[in-house]
Amino acid sequence: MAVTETSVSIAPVATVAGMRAAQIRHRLMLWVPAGFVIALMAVCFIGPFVLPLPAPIGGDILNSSLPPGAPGHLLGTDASGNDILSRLIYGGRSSLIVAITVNAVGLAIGGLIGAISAYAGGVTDAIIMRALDVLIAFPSLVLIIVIAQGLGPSLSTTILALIAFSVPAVARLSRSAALQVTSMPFIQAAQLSGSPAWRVLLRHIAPNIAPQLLNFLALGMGIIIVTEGALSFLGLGIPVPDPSWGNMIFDGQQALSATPLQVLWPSLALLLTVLAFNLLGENVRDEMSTR
Amino acid sequence: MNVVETEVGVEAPVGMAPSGASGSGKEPRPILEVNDLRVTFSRAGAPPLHAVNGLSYSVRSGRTLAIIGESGSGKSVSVRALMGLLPPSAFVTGSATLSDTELIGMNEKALRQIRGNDIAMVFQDPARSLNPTMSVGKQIGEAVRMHLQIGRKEVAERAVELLKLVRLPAAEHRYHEYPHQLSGGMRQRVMIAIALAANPKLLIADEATTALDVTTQAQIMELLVDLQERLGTAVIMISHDLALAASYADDVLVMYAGKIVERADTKTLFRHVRHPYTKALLEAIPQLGVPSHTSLKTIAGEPPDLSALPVGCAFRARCPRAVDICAIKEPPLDEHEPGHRFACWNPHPASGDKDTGIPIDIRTRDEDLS
Amino acid sequence: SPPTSPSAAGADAGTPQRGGAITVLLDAGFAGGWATGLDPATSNTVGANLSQMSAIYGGLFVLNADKDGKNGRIEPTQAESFKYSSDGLTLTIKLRSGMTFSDGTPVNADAVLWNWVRDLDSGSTSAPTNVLLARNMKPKISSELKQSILDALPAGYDPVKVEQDMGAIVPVDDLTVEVHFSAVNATFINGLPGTNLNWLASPTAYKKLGAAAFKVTPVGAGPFTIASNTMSQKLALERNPHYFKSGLPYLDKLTFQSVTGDQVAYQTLQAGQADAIEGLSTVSLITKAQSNPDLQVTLIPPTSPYVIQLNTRMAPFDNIKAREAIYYATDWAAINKGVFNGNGEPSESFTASAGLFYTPKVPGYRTFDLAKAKALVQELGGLKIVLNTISTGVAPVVVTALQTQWKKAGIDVELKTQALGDLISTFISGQWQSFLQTAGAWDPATGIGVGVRFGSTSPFSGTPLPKGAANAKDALKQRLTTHLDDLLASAAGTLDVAKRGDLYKQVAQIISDEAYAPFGFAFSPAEIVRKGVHGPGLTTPIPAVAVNTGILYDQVWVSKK
Amino acid sequence: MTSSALIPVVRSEERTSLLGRVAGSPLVRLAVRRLLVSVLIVFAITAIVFALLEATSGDIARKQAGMSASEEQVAALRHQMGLDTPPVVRYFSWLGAVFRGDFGHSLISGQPISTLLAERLPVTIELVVLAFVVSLAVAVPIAVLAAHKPGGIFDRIVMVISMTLLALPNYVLALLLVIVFSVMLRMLPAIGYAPLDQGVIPNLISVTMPVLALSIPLFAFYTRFLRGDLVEVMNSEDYVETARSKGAGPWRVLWQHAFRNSSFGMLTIVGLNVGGLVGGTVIIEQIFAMPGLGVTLLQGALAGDSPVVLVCVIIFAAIAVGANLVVDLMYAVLDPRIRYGSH
Amino acid sequence: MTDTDQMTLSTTATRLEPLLSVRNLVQEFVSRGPGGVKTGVVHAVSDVSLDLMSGETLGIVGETGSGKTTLARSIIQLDRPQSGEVIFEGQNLVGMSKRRLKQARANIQMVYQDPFGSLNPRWRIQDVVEEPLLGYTRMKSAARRERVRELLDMVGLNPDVYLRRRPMELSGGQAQRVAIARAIALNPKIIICDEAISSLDVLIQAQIINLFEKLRAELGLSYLFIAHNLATVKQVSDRVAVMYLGRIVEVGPSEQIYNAPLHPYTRALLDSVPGLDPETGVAHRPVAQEGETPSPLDPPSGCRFRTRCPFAQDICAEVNPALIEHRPGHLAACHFPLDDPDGVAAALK
Ligand SMILES: Nc1ncnc2c1ncn2[C@@H]1O[C@H](COP(=O)(O)OP(=O)(O)OP(=O)(O)O)[C@@H](O)[C@H]1O
Ligand SMILES: Nc1ncnc2c1ncn2[C@@H]1O[C@H](COP(=O)(O)OP(=O)(O)OP(=O)(O)O)[C@@H](O)[C@H]1O
Ligand SMILES: [Mg+2]
Ligand SMILES: [Mg+2]
Repeated sequence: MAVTETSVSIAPVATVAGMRAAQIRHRLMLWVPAGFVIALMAVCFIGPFVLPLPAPIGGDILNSSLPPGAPGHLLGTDASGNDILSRLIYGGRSSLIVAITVNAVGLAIGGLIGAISAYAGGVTDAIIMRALDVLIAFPSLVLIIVIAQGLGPSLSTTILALIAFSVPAVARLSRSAALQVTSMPFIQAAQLSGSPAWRVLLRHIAPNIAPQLLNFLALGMGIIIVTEGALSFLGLGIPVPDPSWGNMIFDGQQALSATPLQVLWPSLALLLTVLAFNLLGENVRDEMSTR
Repeated sequence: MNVVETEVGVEAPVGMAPSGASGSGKEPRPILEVNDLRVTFSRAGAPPLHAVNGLSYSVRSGRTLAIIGESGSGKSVSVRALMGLLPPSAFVTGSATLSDTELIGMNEKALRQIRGNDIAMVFQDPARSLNPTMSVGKQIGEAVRMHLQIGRKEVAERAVELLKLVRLPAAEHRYHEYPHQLSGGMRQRVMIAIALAANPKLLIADEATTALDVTTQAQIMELLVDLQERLGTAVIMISHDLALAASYADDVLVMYAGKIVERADTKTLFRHVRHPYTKALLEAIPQLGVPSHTSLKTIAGEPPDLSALPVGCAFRARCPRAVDICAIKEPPLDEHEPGHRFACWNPHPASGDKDTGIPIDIRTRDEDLS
Repeated sequence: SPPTSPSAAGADAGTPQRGGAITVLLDAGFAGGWATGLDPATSNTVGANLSQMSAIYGGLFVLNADKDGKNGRIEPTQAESFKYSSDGLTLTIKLRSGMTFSDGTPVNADAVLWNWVRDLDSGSTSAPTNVLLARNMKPKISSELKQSILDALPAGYDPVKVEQDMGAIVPVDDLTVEVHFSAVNATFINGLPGTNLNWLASPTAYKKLGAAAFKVTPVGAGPFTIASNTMSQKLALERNPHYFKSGLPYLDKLTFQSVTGDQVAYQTLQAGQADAIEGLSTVSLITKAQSNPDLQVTLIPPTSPYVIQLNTRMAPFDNIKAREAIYYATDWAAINKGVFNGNGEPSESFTASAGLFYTPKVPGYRTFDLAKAKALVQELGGLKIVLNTISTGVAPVVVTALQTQWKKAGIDVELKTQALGDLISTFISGQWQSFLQTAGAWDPATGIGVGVRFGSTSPFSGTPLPKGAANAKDALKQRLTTHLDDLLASAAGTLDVAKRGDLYKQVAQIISDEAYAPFGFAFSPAEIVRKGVHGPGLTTPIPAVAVNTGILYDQVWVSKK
Repeated sequence: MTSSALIPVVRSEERTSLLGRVAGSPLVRLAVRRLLVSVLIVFAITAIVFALLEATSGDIARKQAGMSASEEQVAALRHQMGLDTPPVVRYFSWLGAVFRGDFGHSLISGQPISTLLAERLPVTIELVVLAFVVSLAVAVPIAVLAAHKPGGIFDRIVMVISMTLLALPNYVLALLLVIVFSVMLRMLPAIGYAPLDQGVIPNLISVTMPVLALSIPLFAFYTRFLRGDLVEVMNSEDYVETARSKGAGPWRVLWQHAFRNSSFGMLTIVGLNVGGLVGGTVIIEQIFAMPGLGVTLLQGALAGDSPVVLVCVIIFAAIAVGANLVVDLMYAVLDPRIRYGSH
Repeated sequence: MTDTDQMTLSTTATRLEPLLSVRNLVQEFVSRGPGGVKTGVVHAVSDVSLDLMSGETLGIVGETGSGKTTLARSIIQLDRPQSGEVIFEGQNLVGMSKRRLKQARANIQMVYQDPFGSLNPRWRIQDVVEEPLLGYTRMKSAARRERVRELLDMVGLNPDVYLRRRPMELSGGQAQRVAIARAIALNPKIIICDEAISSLDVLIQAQIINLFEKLRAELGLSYLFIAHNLATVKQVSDRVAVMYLGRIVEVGPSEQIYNAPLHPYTRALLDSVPGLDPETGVAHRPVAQEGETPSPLDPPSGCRFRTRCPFAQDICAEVNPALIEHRPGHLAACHFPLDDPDGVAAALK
């Protein structure tokens, strides 16, 4: 934001009022997406208990593929006669659980591994990185098929498969960011201050690589949800009839020409979510910026 | 994307014949005039911090203005404001004209023409101000390229030349090195080389020599003096080394809590110190002639919190000469004597009679450089 | 909108015209996959690749039907006629005279022998099972022919069996072949179009090309020859000028392109990049295509109804009450209406209208009755089951609907959808409770017909094992059978059609009485062409041989614009 | 030109010293060492893949045979596929053959794998290379443009567009592209691949949509990621100010200073994606009916065709390891502090 | 070599064991050109020996790039030295295991030349100063917080104002003071100040110096005080060492070094000091010295200063002058030391 805001703020009109306006704008930028994310979570996680929704599964087969606005079905029904709105909300829950879990585990394990690797350097670094190379170079397709065949599709295997991709990715990214941080003098200063490795990692390196990881993870939210749907192509993914945005999109696209709306709704939900998470991520990052 | 460059004035590269600019003796018109400059930092969740509060001064071509003063009094911020290099949280008001061009509020594009070309700056913290992933030669070369339309090879040659100019040993070799491979003083000299790359009209040296040993410092200062003489460069030097300021500046400006507390030409200021803060500064300087471990004379207390400036004089709490009015009204920066301004209700007595030493005319020395 | 009447579509076709080229889209997961090549002796996907096979080889026999799809029957094509001996143990097949392979070599009785021994002894899974050839005859053929056959067999063949097979298949004269059986095989000819025996390849060309190349560019005597073949991707064919039916084929060029998924196929057709889709099964796209004026939809007359196989060898379906509960809890009519727009055809046994021995009603068949289902479930103290099915096509929707219906009866259902390969593994493991499948074929004894689904020793069956057998292998070894097995065997061994029909009625009755598997309704995929493409099987319905239709590509033509 | 003219006359000690210096370069040493390790990694992966396939794919012959095959037929097939030898023996005989330069034959089709590769590898390579070239070529300038004025109109528009594209799975995108460009506009073929020997133009036309479908999500991701990083660097690094103070324009600052720094994260991501994408082409290859290696691997893995799978795995793993190796070397080239690392 | 060692040891005047003694310390950096090809070796610190007694302040002055920072970093083992010994309380820090080093470091703290770089930009001042307390003490959180306030107060920063700031919101001098507060937090035995106060205004400099003096008097701290401002160095130091191109060229009691330098380089340094008489306000502008500093990549043979030395003779190019005690406790490495103390003193005036 440096370029614009500086040139704006330099304008002699800058007053306390102007300053306040800027601050308020700044707050809004943070709270609008944050509000959306909170609302989204609330709808998806609490909604099923409080909203008068029909069940997302077990719809009446005789009422299948109803158009939007059909009585009792705001967005219509799908090929099995399930209420699409209800599936969107329940599906959002699964999708968010998948995305958040994968991101959280990816960040916690991958982020840590990468930072440790960069900080420790030497043999430890080499061993960790080569181990990650094995994971990264392991063809994802084979891994998915093996997991699908070995464990069968379910919410947890989906999460497992996605974590298997996310951890090494975050680890590498984290390492690359941490490598730059570890060369800073304040890391040495911390060592002189007797900070043990874990504190250097968690308190010095982590916050300094956080912006980049955050950037990545916010983007990752959408990708994970989308990928979860793509896994259905390969026999994994959240199994029918349980909804998730990913498998709703996947199911819908199988007859896209006939049922475009069944792709549109979950895609829209996904888009709004991705947007909100990214705006939020971006603004949290701005907030974390050192200036 | 190429930067369109406008030639501002005729500028000869360093080391060539002077372009007939002002030498010593004349009284050229101010190149930079700063008027009521104010900078406030405002970050969500923190009270606004008033770093610079109404700064006014001018600098003339070929002259040197020294800004001295308390650490944290807004010296760096005030000069960064001139170049439009403050973070987004900074709100700048007031005016600063460079040869009749208003700098404050100028758009980024126009500012770019000014930066480096007309004003160059040596940053206080060379370690952070150099790009860690670019060789120093390239970084100097970049500054050269911004102002001269010359080929790659010439740029490199010029960069090496500049490195030699700032007395960096093994310049050809250092050209390829990265900032982390240099010592503190070397980095600082790289920063100076960058600033000199374009023969600016105004050079701002923010503690440009603190990391240099005195011999190198003297060499660099001579280099600047030479530049001034040949090209009429105006210099703003920010320094905590009062002796250095006294030795090389024409005018001195003392800052405290974002304000000027005293301002005069060098001779006058150091010989007729009126403001108690300036006096305190002078008395705190360690002296070579004094035995080791003699306790230094300091004044108690701390500088005020810039986000909650007190009413009245900001220095009052620490001032040995404070009187009642100091707590009520802010002393104006008046020209109490010709060319000597200070902001104090109860200044030290004028001490014209106590004139003992022979003033050094800093323009009379003719030292050959290189 | 109601489906375009197939007979109407066929009626306004006009006179066929020579020339033109068409591209036909096949589903990569089924007909569009020919990973093991197109040599009938070594291909494991002959049953799926009927279109490619008939285009390249023509075929000894084809399954044809009237223009309205009725009266499905086996017709000799390269064969002129066939005849069973009165004891049913000798089959005489006469070939048409004057036929040549596209490399110019003659199609004769020796070629049949050469092909059939290879087909039966190369380890191909496309060979018919239970051929029951006579095992005591010495081959009476030239050593040259014998050597040529042996050279064309893969390493590790069983020499004893090869010798026996060479003895049982006797080239009587240049155009006559006798097949000697050890027991009556009534389904041999009916099953032929779905197996590799139907497709005659040129022995000379094989010798010239070698085994590997022959899988890619085999030579037959069919209406087309191969221009290029990217395995499981694209097969480009050209008119065979020496095709034995004069004036045929109509087309100059025929290309098979495999695509993944019905949506892709539909789009590609819409984009004008293809002229026909074989076997589109997504109901909503079929409906969409039916309302598209540029397209013509032909529903394949169904031969295989949906069935829920219940595994009687495992809890809970080892208890007939649990099986009955499933019968009563299932409302097929609703599923037919909701999922298939009512286009499905109800059946209470393993047959459908286009197949042989169609038996829509079975006396005492348990139909939808929620109250009874509830009562049974209550009696059982609840019912929790796993329902498996294939992950493609419409099956996931059907099982979802079943889950919902059964839930109403108090049955808890966990759904498990799998890819075909995994599904087979699951079957073989025996560790499954229920499967939604299709059962049957044009002749129920062939293909994935009644024997595969209900014979006690089939790995794909859940009917009770013979008494005293620990598992299917054991039963096979000890030659133990159940009553159902015996009925199925004698049905397969009976030439008399009426008698066979009777036997199948009994089979259907047992299945119904014992509640082994509730049958739903039969629904087959559709053939979709752009307007202007005509052909038997494509725009006029022909029943599926086993799963898909053998389209008669030599008679497919396009109207010039 | 005679051959002797090609050999520069270098005094022997000069040559060795030059060679010695280059070989002594830590970058070269690092590259060589890592290359050796990479080969080991690739083969470690093949061993793992083989073991996993063995463990999970069940009775391959039975699966291959389908439902109507009899037990004897399946047994014959099993023998024909060579599945009646122990897995360890099979793996090592395969490995030995590979080291002799023989990739072996497919279990399923019996075709030599080398012909399969010759036919399919170019397709996937072309898709992947073009997808990266296109996505990076578009994403980098757009990210820089957006970072130029964060919060500006362009930035916002780019954000909404890239987010939309990011929320759109590439398989849906592929279908939409076909509907628009093939069905509605009839501009591009809906399916199929024209090999290069049919001419460059037909080839490019045939890969246009697959490449778009692959590169658009990448583009969206890269744009957002790079833009975010650039803004971060522009906001928090002092040397950016130094560059500004030299009079360097915002573009120059972005390219020369911020971009170089942000390129670390970018490089990492690209390196990761290269590995991911070679397998990730499978869905796109399927939708556009491209005879690519992704489909080959998928079919092979589903059928338990281990020789085919292993060879695909070698290729994919080598590409992924190679990409990450290049990325690591690039770090060292781009950041001298890492190259000479003092910690 | 041993010559020098004994000399240095014997000149420490007292029989006390030195708190810290550095022996023959060598630190070199490989310099690389484009592509990482080795192009030379920077002789940053070449065979440096020195002692630091308990309660003593040793000032180190010298040319920029002469290896002062490198020396400091090598002592504290931030860069492991090439060779040599660093004996602290009888233990050699060189080659010591990380864990034991950590213990030793509690007693040797350092203030960096580059204040911002040494402060984590995302931390609040409170956390920065608290860090060593967390690392080395078992103080309760309340006690720690109290101590932090006390420390900030000591370095002249109002805790109420600065506790919650982040480094970027500080001026250069404020950042430097935060670094000092962190260094003294543990009451270490030795503080190494690398230009620790050069970016402070003189009033605060004076405050900090007084603070240092106070800590020295009360707690017996020792300092290694690296600075360019000779007056400041003199103010704080008992002894001063002068470095030139990786070597110590002169070391001795500060009064003597300043009043009667033996080495021509020391003399040149003193001549370059700008002066200002606080009483009269008269400034003294130094004479810029001639000549270029040689490259540390290829230091001159023999005496490294010879290329700039007005008194250089042939022998200077051949023999590296040993650091010899010329006066009690006053050593210089010069073949032709300036032996006229009066002359030097006069030149100063
Ligand atoms: N980005 C910022 N946000 C908030 N406050 C700031 C920021 N930058 C500087 N300040 C405050 O502004 C005041 C002036 O800072 P400035 O850097 O100009 O001081 P200075 O006079 O240069 O001091 P020094 O001599 O120590 O360098 C200080 O109190 C500092 O804390
Ligand atoms: N990491 C490094 N890699 C390569 N060379 C280095 C490195 N650190 C320092 N040097 C070199 O070592 C020499 C000594 O540097 P050092 O920083 O110790 O000097 P210094 O005496 O502290 O100088 P200053 O007063 O300017 O801070 C210099 O020539 C410098 O270029
Ligand atoms: Mg400053
Ligand atoms: Mg230093």
